[in-house]
Amino acid sequence: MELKNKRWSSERFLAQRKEVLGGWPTGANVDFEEAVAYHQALPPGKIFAHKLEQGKKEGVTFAQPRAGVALVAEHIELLRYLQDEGGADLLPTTIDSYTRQNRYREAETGIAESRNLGRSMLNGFPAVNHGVDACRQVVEAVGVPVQVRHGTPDARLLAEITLAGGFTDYEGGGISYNIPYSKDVPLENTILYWQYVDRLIGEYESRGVRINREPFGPLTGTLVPPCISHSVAIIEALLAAEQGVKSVTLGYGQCGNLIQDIAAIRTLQELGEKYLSEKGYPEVMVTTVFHQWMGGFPQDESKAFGVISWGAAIAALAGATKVIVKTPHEAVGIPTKEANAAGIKTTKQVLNMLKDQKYASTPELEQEMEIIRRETGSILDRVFDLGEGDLAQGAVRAFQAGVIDIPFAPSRFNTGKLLPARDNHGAVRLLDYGDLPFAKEIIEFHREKIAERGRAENRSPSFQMVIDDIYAIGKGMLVGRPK
Amino acid sequence: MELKNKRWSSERFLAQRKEVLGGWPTGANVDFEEAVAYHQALPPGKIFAHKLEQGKKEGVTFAQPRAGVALVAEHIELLRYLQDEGGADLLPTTIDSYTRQNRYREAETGIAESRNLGRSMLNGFPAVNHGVDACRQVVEAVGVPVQVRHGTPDARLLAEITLAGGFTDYEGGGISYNIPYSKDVPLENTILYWQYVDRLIGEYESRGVRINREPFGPLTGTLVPPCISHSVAIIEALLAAEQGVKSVTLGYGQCGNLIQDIAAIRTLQELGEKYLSEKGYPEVMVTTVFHQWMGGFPQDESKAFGVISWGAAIAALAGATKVIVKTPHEAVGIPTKEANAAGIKTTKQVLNMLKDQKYASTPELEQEMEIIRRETGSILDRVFDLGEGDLAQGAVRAFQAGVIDIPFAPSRFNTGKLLPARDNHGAVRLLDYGDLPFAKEIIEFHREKIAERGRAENRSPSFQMVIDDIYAIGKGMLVGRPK
Amino acid sequence: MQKKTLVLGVIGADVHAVGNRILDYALTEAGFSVVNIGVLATQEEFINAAMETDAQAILVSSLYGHGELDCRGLKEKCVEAGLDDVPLYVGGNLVVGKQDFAVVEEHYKEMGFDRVYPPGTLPDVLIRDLARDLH
Amino acid sequence: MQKKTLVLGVIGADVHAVGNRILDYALTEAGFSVVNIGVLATQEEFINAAMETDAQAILVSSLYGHGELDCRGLKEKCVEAGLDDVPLYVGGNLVVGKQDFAVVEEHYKEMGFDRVYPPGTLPDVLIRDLARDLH
Ligand code: B12
Ligand code: B12
Repeated sequence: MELKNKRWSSERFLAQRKEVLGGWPTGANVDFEEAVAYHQALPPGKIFAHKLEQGKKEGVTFAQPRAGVALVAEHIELLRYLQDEGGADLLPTTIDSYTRQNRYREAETGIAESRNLGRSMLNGFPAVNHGVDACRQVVEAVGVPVQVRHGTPDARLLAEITLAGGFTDYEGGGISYNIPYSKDVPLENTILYWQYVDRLIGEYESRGVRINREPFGPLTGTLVPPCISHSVAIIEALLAAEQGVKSVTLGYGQCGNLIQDIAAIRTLQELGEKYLSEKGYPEVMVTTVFHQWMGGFPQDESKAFGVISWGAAIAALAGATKVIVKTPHEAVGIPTKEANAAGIKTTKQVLNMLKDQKYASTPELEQEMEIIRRETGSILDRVFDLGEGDLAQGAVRAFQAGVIDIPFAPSRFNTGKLLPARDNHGAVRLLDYGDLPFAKEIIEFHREKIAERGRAENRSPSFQMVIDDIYAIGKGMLVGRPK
Repeated sequence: MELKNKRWSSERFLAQRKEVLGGWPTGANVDFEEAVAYHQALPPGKIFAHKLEQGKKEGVTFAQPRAGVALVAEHIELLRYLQDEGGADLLPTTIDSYTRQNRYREAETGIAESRNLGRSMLNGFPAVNHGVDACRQVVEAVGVPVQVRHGTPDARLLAEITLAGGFTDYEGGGISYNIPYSKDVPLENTILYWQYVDRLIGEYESRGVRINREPFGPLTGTLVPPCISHSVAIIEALLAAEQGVKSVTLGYGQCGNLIQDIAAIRTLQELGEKYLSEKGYPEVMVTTVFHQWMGGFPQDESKAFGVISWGAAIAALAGATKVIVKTPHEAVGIPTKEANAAGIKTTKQVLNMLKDQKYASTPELEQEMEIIRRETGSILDRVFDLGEGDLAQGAVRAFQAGVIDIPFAPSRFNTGKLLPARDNHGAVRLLDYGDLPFAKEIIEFHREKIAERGRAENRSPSFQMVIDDIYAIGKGMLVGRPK
Repeated sequence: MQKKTLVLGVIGADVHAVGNRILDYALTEAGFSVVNIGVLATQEEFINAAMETDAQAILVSSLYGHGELDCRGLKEKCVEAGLDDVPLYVGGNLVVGKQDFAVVEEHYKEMGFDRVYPPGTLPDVLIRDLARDLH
Repeated sequence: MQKKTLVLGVIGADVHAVGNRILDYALTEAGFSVVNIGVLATQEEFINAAMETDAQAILVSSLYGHGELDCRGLKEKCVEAGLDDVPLYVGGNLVVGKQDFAVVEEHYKEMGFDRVYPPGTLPDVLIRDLARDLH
């Protein structure tokens, strides 16, 4: 099938649909028209796009956890607890890793084992195996909107089932759920898969049912510079919009430097709107999501609370529409419901204390925003060039050429030349910019920033700096200084 | 005895000393010359002023807990734990409330009961009852400097014993340990008591032993506007300097608004240095201490971690020399050692992550600093006027006239007309400025700030706003909005 | 209807004044006549104030942790003074540290208190209980 | 001296690549010859790589929680392939959730692993143990 950034025809979509729904027996229970009716009957308070729009208007930042366990009743109990005790404004359903790799048979084993052992043996909720009705039980059990969060390169069947199941928001994208989440799935394939997902949402949209889409912002979660995640987020937003998506939440994973993080969220909102509108989709609503630090966490729970709070503070000061919350168990394992609620409560305390305080513009912040704008602009310009006008082709070629390069990604379709490291103030810069199409001044800017740190630490910049930075937050620091 | 801001003669000091040391049998064990020798033998790493100076130079913010229990062995165990597990940079010895009121007999009962019941029945360490040698055991048991923290209007005997006992920092002052800590002790008396303490420290100083002094910044801990705590801190610093103190740490209790809090710490450092040098004590070293929110805390521990972290973040961004740490048990009771260490670890995680980030000046911050400078200047000018040149007299008369007025203070020597309330962004402003000697524009500034909030909340400013603000942080908010 | 009189104060060497001020305000707003003896109040001050004003209830606060030591014997002194029937309430942070409240309550009830309140109790709760107990 | 060969990989449907990359770097720096089969590695891939390269040890990572399901039967397959004597190590976040590590270790030892490491183990520890085990 030819990859083009062009809205799929009904025929093409429907032809593929049969095959998709046949992927696992539960696919047979998807009845699109009935699902549309189901969505139309949902109260506005359970619709993601509606709540996000409200929050954006009022300038509040919502808190959303990650959470999912193997069995339906336990999953419902978990979500209710996060809503009632944790005070979550928005809820997730995190999908297990077998489902993410379309290994539904292994997921089935995981469900059985979980029943036998009385504890979840899966790291998430296997929604495909459970099917449409189980999803609706989940949606109906809680009072706030629920989103599907996963990491699935081919998430077509998962989308069919969960959206028919009443979920109103779907995370992921053809790049962001491929490169960090797989090893040898070609980008062409996943972009096609995700065009399907977006086209499906466009189908819902055409019946007046709004499903929000959220490209996965943090990518590998580890020292990803804003220009990389911004470029991916914007490409995926444009691809989604073309298939008929009308509401997107663009994401960014906290790096840790106050100025850089605020600049990132502000430019993400701004550039997202700019590109969508310039490329012909001015009606798409753009909101933002800030992820609390996505890399290695400290094992000590008190220290984890510190990391969580600092993330919450930045989300509020930057004015992100929502924040994805970490937990005090992060470094060790999937959190208990209590630990998960604890993370939300800490976050909400900070969000609430800061909700009437915004970070005013400063020359420093302006400079950082300008850097991000220029970097992202250079990358996206080149992507469009490479695609000779077609964004989907451009994206594939950009990865081939290293014009987009995601640090530490497992995929062999990622060049992996980029080496990020923190500067002397903790902002993520580039020790090696690989094949990014940056202007001379930008390259010089990064070089000087890293050199400045090298001077302060009395060492030459090297891969050891990167390693030190990867461990740093887990060891209670931001910048990985030599001992 | 006549109250004047004038260095006491040796005779006067020594005459009073006999009486002071006779206040409780343990006073007999104080041998000043021997104590000087003891201090001279302390390694620099155990000397508060030394460590603070280092920190100030390097721009790091140190973390210090509060802690004290009834019995010596348990107190040592507690401090060691806070040092080793918590990573405290500086340690305290918090004194119990009977000792603070010079009720040594009741403290003795508390010690006995604590032995019997196997748990501390006192809310602190009764240092006077335990005596000089016990204090030295404490100082010797740990590797970082230890400070006496209390709330004692008449702390002369406590100072004699703990300083002879090897502590190198002493909190309090004739105003800050009277007005928030007693009901009917005249200010004249406590200023005299504290002249004695400062004179004693001056005596140590004259033998080359440096004891740091820390006026108690937060006062009642509840919506105290910066100009009030700054005025008290500066007066106490000047009174101390006159008696020969050469190192002071000026304190401020977090209000909760980013800009106001940073402005407060920056102006505290600046104004402290300015007044000390203008009034003839340019050699005094000034450092600052930021107290994490000192008013009512949320009971939920996760929420408390949020409050703690936000305090840590501001301390770091503002560049305070040290931060006094709260614990997740704050709203409920004296913390266990684990809870106390948890508060320190959270704090240090945030401090470390922010240590290479300072908040750059902005017009907004500049404006807030200017407000604090003008307000504090107006108050201090009037204090000097009222004293006809004598600061000690001026301070007493300023309280009589309501020129200084501490919100919610229990003392009948405080006029208690001031009503603080938060503005629409959470900064503490004045709903009623009582008899503060403010210029018209400043009064208008406060009126408008509170009115702006009233408009946003659709209610007229009243005492209900104040009550709502007192409860707000405990309920998970900063500004106490109507329901 | 005659206003009901309450004696309010913070016992012992305790100076926590904020809650006391708020309770005073809230109880007054709720129609009680409040005799507030403030912080650093002795047992004798509570009893004298109650006798002098013919109070219908005595409300003791203790925040700072020494409550157990400070409250001991208060009920006995009330009985001696003929105040047997005047309800005796206590609230605040009644012990040193975070302890199981059921145990704390039990302990204070043994000391003769009629109602015992956990940390952070809001005035509404008190006002509701007063309405129930005083009629 | 001949370099010792190690097979390194992340088992199952697990894509956590960062720790793998760092272990590769650290082990190489420490003088080992590292055969890194990367993430999303099957049991068969571990065994084939070990056989092909005549490896002295197999190092399995599992971060994402499904380790128990993914590692089951690996030892048996090793034995079948004649790799009985090749030490089998495992490390990472080996189970779903925060569990008592002693129990986890026990469980993995029963599954035939020679060494089991808790979350966040630093490369130095591994390198020290390898020096001890391989001589
Ligand atoms: C970054 C990260 C991600 C990134 C990974 C990007 C990538 N492709 O590499 C992204 C965002 C994509 C991701 C996805 C997911 N993740 Co993840 N992730 C993390 C996180 C935050 C850091 C991992 C990391 O890079 N650490 C830094 C490196 C250097 O350390 P390390 O990985 O621990 O490895 C070191 C040691 O463990 C040790 N080690 C490792 N293996 C071995 C083997 C031996 C023999 C020895 C001696 C030592 C050893 O040495 C390594 C180097 O020092 C951890 C939590 C944490 N640690 O803070 C969660 C975590 C591992 N993820 C988790 C989960 C569940 C997921 C998801 C399922 C999503 C979800 N539900 O939230 C998906 C799974 C995707 C998949 N199919 O695998 C869980 C696992 C839970 C559990 N075991 O109970 C964790 C623990 C978070 C949590 N508490 O929920 N994740
Ligand atoms: C502000 C504060 C101070 C200020 C007080 C200023 C002043 N003069 O008022 C300062 C800084 C001076 C201070 C000093 C000390 N404090 Co203090 N303080 C607090 C703090 C943070 C808030 C208190 C407050 O104002 N709350 C707001 C008001 C509205 O609430 P409230 O006081 O709880 O009162 C309400 C309810 O409790 C209830 N209530 C009260 N009494 C009664 C009675 C009845 C019958 C009923 C129904 C209800 C009721 O109604 C009130 C109104 O809603 C609390 C911890 C917390 N709560 O977060 C610690 C706290 C009370 N302090 C404590 C301590 C130990 C001290 C010190 C000894 C210093 C130290 N070691 O740290 C000194 C003691 C001084 C002394 N001699 O009393 C401890 C007590 C520990 C314990 N019980 O185990 C606490 C709990 C902190 C802690 N966890 O360590 N403190």
